[in-house]
Amino acid sequence: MNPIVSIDDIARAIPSGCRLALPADYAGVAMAVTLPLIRCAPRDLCLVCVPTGGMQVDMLIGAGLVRTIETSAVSLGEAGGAPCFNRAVSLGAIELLDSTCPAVHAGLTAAQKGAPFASMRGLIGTDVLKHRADWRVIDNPFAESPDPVVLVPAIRPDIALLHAPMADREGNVWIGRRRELATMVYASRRAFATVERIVERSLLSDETVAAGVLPALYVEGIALAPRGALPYGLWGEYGTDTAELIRYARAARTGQGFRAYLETAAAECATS
Amino acid sequence: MNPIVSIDDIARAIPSGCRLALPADYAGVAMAVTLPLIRCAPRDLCLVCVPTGGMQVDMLIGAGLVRTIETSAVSLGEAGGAPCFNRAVSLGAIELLDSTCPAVHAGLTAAQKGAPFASMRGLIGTDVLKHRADWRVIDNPFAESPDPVVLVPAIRPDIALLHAPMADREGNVWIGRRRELATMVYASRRAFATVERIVERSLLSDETVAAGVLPALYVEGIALAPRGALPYGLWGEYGTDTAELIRYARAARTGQGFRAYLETAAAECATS
Amino acid sequence: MSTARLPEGADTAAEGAGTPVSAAAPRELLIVTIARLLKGVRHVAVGASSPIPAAAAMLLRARSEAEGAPPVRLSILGSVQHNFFTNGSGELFDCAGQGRIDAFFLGGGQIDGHGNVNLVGTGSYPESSVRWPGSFGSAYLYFVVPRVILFREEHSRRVLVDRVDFVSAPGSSAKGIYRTGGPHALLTSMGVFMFDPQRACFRLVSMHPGRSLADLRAATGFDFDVDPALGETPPPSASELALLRGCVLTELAQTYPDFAARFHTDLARKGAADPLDRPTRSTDPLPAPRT
Amino acid sequence: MSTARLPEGADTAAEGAGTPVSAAAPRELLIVTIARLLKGVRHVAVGASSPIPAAAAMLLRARSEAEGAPPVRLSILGSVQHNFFTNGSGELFDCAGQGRIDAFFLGGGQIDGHGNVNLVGTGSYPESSVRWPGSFGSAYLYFVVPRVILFREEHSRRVLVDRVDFVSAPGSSAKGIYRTGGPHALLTSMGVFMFDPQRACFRLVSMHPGRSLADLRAATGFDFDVDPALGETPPPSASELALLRGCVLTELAQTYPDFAARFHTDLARKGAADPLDRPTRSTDPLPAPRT
Repeated sequence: MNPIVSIDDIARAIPSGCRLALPADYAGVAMAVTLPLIRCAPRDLCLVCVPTGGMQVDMLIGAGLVRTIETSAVSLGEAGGAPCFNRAVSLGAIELLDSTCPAVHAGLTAAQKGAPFASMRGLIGTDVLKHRADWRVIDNPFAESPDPVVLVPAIRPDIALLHAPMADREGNVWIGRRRELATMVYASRRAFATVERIVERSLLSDETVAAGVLPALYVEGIALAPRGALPYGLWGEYGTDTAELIRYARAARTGQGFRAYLETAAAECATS
Repeated sequence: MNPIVSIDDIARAIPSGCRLALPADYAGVAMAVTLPLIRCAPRDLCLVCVPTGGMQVDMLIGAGLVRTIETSAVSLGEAGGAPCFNRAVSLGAIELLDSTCPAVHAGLTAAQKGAPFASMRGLIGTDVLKHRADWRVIDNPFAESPDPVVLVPAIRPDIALLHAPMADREGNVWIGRRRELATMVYASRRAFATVERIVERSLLSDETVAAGVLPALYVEGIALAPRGALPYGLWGEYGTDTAELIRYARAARTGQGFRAYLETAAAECATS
Repeated sequence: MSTARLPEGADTAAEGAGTPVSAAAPRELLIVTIARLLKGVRHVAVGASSPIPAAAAMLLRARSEAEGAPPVRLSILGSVQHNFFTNGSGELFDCAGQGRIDAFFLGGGQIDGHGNVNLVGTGSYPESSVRWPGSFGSAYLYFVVPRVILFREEHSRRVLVDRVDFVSAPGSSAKGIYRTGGPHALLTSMGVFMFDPQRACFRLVSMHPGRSLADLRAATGFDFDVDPALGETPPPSASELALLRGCVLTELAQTYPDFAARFHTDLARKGAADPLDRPTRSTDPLPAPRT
Repeated sequence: MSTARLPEGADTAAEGAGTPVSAAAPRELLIVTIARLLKGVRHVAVGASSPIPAAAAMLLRARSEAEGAPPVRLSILGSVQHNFFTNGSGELFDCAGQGRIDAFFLGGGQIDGHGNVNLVGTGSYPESSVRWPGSFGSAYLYFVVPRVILFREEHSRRVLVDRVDFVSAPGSSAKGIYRTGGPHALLTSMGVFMFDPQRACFRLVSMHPGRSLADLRAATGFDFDVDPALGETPPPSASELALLRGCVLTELAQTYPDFAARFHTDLARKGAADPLDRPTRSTDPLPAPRT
């Protein structure tokens, strides 16, 4: 089966109510899918940020597509706070599952391993834990004296969405050192990727390259999207367009400004 | 600090009572360290096979260096059963911690993450579980109805020992797709590697190569040992010398034969 | 699943009548039978030392391709050609735990009538009288791979026992135990049993050519049900044989050159002694997951 | 640890007297002070947006190298040059959990007198009146990194509060709670506090030039102890300044070009307004772990 699809195919594959895993801003964000997804307008998305969210997350929230968000943080980095996220929080418009980076990784790793939960140090005494009714604290059964330890349930997203430098026609995706993307995809039922380029030779045919490959086994569809992470950067390919992030941050300070930004972006997208 | 040491340095670094992690036969066994280690003769080694053992493990047992072994299996593959292991088992000369492959991986992953234990499906109703007094069964605190689940404690070896295709002078080791070696090393307090070759350029200087690198951060010493996995093979480098495995399997059928094999091998080693 | 029958070949011997092929060797029957047991799976994992299951999976894939059916993915552990994994030897187990592996094979030094498998040893534990390598991944995979095919060529009371001495992996689990997989069928050199997970016992559904029910009872250390429609294991069809001896054998030779060469030799001297009856080394309960 | 004092520079200003250097800028004082707080660590991790801690770690490393002391490893998250990790963004946390990271930096929208840190927001939760990005890795790293240095340039009652509104990470834990790490010191634009884990409170050990105890009390929302030997934060020595303005600044420019450029500019127009008093955006409690 040909795994190569269009960006719109990917957007259409994300249904309402989907638990959607998205990478952090430095790790390969499939920004090119954001506007098509907003156009498809699935509702009640439950976002899982791996382990933090940025502009893509902020836009999905701004567009009203998000019901819950599990994340260690949402920000625009150097461009400041995430305006739509912050607004939605203050209005109580989204349900927050505030987490901490290693808890997101631990939950995804548990799902990767088919395990029901992971144990994790730290967290005891934090308000992060206090507000996570879906976590548990047990007494470590291996300890001789009382030793409370947090259990984090497996995080099993319905769909993982990422952007990577390249894929081959079999559907293998090269992610290099960004192995949290592999964990995210292993943990998810389905995965879609956009890529800078599609290469003709199998990425598994060379052992050096293969070491950085996410196998086709896990990836349902791949769309070509050159510079598809912009305004975020992609390691080894291009840097972040901080000016654009700042432009977005300013525009999205109000709901009206956000909508105007979306319209302009959609118009630019249509003419390019 | 210069991470490049000699094979004997590595052998000498492994003390009596050491909990020593060793890779499976297909994953990069530092066979070249076996004879020097037997010469150093540390006692009461507690082997952790990741996740199975072969000729190296059998030789260490035959030489009387091993007190306990945690493993999913020990065999010589196509060459049949592991003679010294089987003999030691029937004599009750070693303590057995019979495991199953994913439990070894789970225990190492827990140690990698600094977690006290991992949860794991399967195992309930097996005699593997019945004989592991160091494992626990709890009722899954996330389940609504009774749901027993096995907890495996973190496996934290003192030392991990492996063989890999190459290292650089900073101490980075290329392990390619064999990522269980990374998990093994992350989980261990110290790690030593033998390698086919030492390259002058940093293995982290190229993103494609870097994706398969175990960083120097984790590796205390590296020794040059060309064809150092023989008679086991090394992926992408050379195949297994099955004839030699069979020769060993025959020789080691008796304790006397095993000792004769060791002497011959040591003599060959000395003259080569 | 309790009423599952051994699926017959979708085509008949007559179908491929245009291609003259010699009669099937016993090993070919095993391969074809496994391929039928795998029908419908999308991802099969095969141990490094399991050429017969690998050949069966290759045959299944070749047939699916020929029929335009959804593709079958085959992961052969330790193979380079058929290794889609890039996350070390743990990935097979992760993948199984994620529900991405539909079928797997287990051997066993002992297999009992309840589908329990012993890969550890005979007699008491830990000082086994005969020690085998160990449980490998069976104590996990047997729980999470939906269609585990027990495959052991030796069919004797030594292997097929009433009660295994050590349960590496249990054939069934009490209600409430997390289990998404388990034994599907047991294939030996004498016949095919399907497993009934509700009743936790085997049902003999077919016997290989030349075997009688009395032979099977005599060689089996456990009680089993007999299917009302018990008959002879359906022989390979001409088209199956053509695929097997053609593209599958070629593909097989890339991963299992020794096995493929022996296969070729056996084909050349048809009618030689049944290779299925060769004794298996007691220390080597293959095919076991070698990972 | 409760009696820890801010270590003074190992060398004195007189030592490097042969090298004429201009007086230290406030930012240089911060860098040098952090480098001293890091003395003895072997592996420091620094957030992607934390140029001052990064510069301090580079300075420490340069000094260690010059002195032939054991090497200092510096991991700058998000940097290519200083990224020794190959296992994704989880590796920092794994590495910390393994005890391989000796020091880390945390900022905080609010920091209270018990060393509690708030990176989430003010007011009630979840509908915060001011929402910051989130806890990042603090709820874990604060427990397992032995020497966490709280670094926040803004020294005000808005930031240094009596009680944080949300505990992203607590300054201390009850007996029996697994904890191998925690706050070591708090550095602001006004002074240096050491943390006493037993009493879970801060002790002011030095004030930056021009600051009085009254200034500090007025700007601090929590009670703190005062060290009997309270004095002025020791200025950078000539050799520290030479290293900082030389090889460290060059190295820093590779990872933080904008910061290094501003640093250069500030050096050029000595005596300009104290850059430490610039207000920090309330939505951006950096330096926070950006991973």
